[in-house]
Amino acid sequence: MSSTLVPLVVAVPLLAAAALGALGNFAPSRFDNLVAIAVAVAVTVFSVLLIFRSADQTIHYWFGGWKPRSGIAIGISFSVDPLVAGVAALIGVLATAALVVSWDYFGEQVPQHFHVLMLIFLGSMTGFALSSDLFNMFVFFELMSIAAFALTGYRIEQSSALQGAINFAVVNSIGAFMLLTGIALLYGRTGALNLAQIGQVLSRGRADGLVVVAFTLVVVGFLTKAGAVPFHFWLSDAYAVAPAPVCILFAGVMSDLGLHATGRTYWEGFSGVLGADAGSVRGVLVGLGVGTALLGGAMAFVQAGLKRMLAFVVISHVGIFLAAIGLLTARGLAGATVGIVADGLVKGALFCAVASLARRLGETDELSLHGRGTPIPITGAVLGVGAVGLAVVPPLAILSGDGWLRGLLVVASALTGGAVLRAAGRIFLGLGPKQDELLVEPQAGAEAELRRAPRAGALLWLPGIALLAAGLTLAFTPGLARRAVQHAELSVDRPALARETLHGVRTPLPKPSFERSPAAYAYAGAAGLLAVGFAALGLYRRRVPVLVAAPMHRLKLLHDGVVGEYVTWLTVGTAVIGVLFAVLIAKRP
Amino acid sequence: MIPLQLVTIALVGLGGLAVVTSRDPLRQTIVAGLYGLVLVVLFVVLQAPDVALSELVASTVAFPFIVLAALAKLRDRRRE
Amino acid sequence: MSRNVRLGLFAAAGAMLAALLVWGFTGLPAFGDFQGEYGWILNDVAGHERHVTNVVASVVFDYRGFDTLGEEFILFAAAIGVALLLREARDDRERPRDEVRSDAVRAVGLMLVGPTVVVGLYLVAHGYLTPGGGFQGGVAVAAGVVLLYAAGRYRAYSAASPHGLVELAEGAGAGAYAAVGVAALFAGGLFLENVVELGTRGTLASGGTIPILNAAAGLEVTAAVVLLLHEFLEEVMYPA
Amino acid sequence: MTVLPYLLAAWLFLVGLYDVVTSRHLVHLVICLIVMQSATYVLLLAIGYRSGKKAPIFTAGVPVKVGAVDPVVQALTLTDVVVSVTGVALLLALVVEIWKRAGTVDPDRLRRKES
Repeated sequence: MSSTLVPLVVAVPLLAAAALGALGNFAPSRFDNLVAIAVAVAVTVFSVLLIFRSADQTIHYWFGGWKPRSGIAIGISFSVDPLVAGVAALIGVLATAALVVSWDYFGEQVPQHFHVLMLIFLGSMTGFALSSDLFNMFVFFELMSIAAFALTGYRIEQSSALQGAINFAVVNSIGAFMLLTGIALLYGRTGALNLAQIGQVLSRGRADGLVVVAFTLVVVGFLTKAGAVPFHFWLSDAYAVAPAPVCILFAGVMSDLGLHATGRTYWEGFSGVLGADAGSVRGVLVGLGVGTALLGGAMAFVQAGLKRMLAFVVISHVGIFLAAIGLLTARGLAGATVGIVADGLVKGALFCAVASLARRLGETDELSLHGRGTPIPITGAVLGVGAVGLAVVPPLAILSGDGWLRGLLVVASALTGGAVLRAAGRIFLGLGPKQDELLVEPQAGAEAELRRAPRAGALLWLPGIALLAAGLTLAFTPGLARRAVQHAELSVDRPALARETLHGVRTPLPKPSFERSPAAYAYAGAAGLLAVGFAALGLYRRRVPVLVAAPMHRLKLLHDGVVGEYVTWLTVGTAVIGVLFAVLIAKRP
Repeated sequence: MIPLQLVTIALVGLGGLAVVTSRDPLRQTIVAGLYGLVLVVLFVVLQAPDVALSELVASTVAFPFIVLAALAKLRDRRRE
Repeated sequence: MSRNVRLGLFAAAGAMLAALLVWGFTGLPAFGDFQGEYGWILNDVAGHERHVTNVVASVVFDYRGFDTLGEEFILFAAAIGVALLLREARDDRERPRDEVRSDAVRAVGLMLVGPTVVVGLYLVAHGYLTPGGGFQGGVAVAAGVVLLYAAGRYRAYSAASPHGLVELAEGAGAGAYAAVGVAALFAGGLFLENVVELGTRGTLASGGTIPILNAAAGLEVTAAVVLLLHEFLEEVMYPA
Repeated sequence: MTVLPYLLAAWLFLVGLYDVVTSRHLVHLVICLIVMQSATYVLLLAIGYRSGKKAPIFTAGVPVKVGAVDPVVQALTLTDVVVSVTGVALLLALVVEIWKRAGTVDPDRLRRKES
């Protein structure tokens, strides 16, 4: 049966984690790392197979064989279509890369616990991506969190790592409480936990207070994981301190899973009842996305520490794809999903380059590494090409939207690409000055992490090249967008989806109707050029105008690591989003 | 709603407030333990004996043990 | 941001959030009036479909058994994560001796060890018949092990919780749960589908895979909690 | 009156949140998180309650048809309790470690140095 692969993408990593946890004490050294790599490869292969096996029909897998009874779900299901399976494949690929890199990255003996947690993290992410049961998503959300908190704090000898992990844990826990509160409200209203069924029951009623508040809480929960502004503060602290191989997974896909879940929840659960208010929802989500994209881009541009810079790159790109999903169209969703996969590969490649830098040169600070990158030219090439990729991949993936919106997103992605390009130029070509008062330097010792290795093995740079090549290829593959839109059109057809999930009535795949317009290439080209311009500006400008410097200074001060303030911003964000929805939706007669 | 439910709800509300407003962690641990017990009663009243048992072992065994161990560790350094 | 600004900001946002929550919560069905179909159906069918008397257990270990797989791994990951974070070279330092405490405390503590473990095991064993189950019982058994410490018998405690063995048990518990799911695949069913005889309702042998999963969960919880408590205990026993 | 248990959940959530924001001690902060999480237990169980109905445990011989409170929310809450215990354990392990490195557990004094 072809669908047997569906539970395996979760069960295999979890089983392997349990076996390693039980027997790892008795295994030869490095055995744990080998097993972990093998499992990650297996998950990748299964997911890629699922892309093809679900190409004609979405697979609905009911755990325990508890299929719906007269249209009422009594068990938990996974729904797999090519878009979802693609995200699962991204998780598998990045996990493989992360585990390969960690072979040479850690100078010391790595406790087997590390690999056990990486496997659990892998299984929890695939489970979260595939699940179509809201509470089951919460369970995997928490499993993902628990593994991620511990992995973030891996370097217990650095207080910044522990601080980052605590901020991550506190903010994400509160996000999870919000999510669960939203789920409870929905259960109270609909008596259901299956997303399709929630959507079915909700669409019979009207958008009252409960619906608005539940939607707000669920979206805030997911966006906290994604790191959208103003829920992003924990992210830049955590990603800057987690070991670089872990960051490959964090930056490449964990954040984007929050977006994926937001899209899925809206379309399957709320698009019926909020259908008449789609304009309001669109306004709020796109606004949030654009704000996140620009703020993340600006903050990335003023970092000297590469890991923190890439953390803000992640935030910025989360904003870009949130805006695409927020368009609430099949094209927006398809573009965001393809973009998340291609862009995730590029971000993963950049963290591979950071791992190589850290291992060979002992630090990842752009200013103090000025001109010192010459011994590792391949890493420099990955960083440079990856930087251009950061600029061009998102505009290529955005398939629709007004000119002004796409323009703003081009500026954001060019800012992120320009920041990394500037760093690559400074480190590997020795361009520009060694000092820059605009840049935030990392805390002393925060990123000086490892005993420097005199000669790094190919395992440090090969995964980076592979990820980068895969990411750019996907972004430029012409037919991909068309196929993605075709499947997305099914994902946004809520009634058909509900019939299929709950009653087993199949819906034929719509005919392909979309071709990527040349405009996307024009936007991407503009973003690439603009990125080079930003990089040159960053390297050679004389001084910063006060109009830029003053607000940037204020902005930097907000990211001060105090968890009480982060939770305050979380509260503010929730309240503002909720009140906006309330005002926009309740005022409608 | 029966009076027993009203009383336990009021107690849980006050208990939660008492826990968060206890600023001394050691004292707070004890208050939190008591709060857990009030929650157990509420869960029994809401006909959830399984959850009540869970909350009982969590709030009388797991939480106090871990929190007290952590506090002991924190104190232990301060003396040096 | 100064504390005053933070408080002001939070006061405003918190008030809005409070209003939102109240607005949302008042949309719920009146307390005591819930009519959700999911629960109705399960209360109706669990007894004869699953041959269990505790419907909650049938939800936990069967209808929504996949959630519980995740839950077991949350515990597993937390125990592993705490061990990772609290790792330090403790082995080369002197092992602490038993701390002498009042005889009364010791006596009471030791007297409680047996009953606690027995109660815990009972809870695990009967979880799908009466209230209780893997988690509640597992924590109680773990508490029994840790009581040995409270009674001042650090040596007896370390003997009862040899580290490698507990890790083995923990992995085995979580692994067994997942393995039951995979075994169903080999038997031609769906993941975690019941492929075992259901047995007579109300007896210990009833419920098909439910008792097996319950036992796996009990093992997992006991080992994970012992491991968690152990790590914290070691922190206290070895002054930094 | 019929929303009182739900309001209790909102109350617990908000007082917990307030004290997380203002906390000066990480152990205190973690205990506030426990209170916040208990709000979700209360909410779930209150939603699933049915007046006059018993727990969903039908010991042998008792007819099933008498009805019971919702079993699903109870299963969800069980998971929630486990999540709470594990989260607290992990957070406190981090707190213990940060105490060893930074010598303080006051979140306001754990400010990032460069800003």
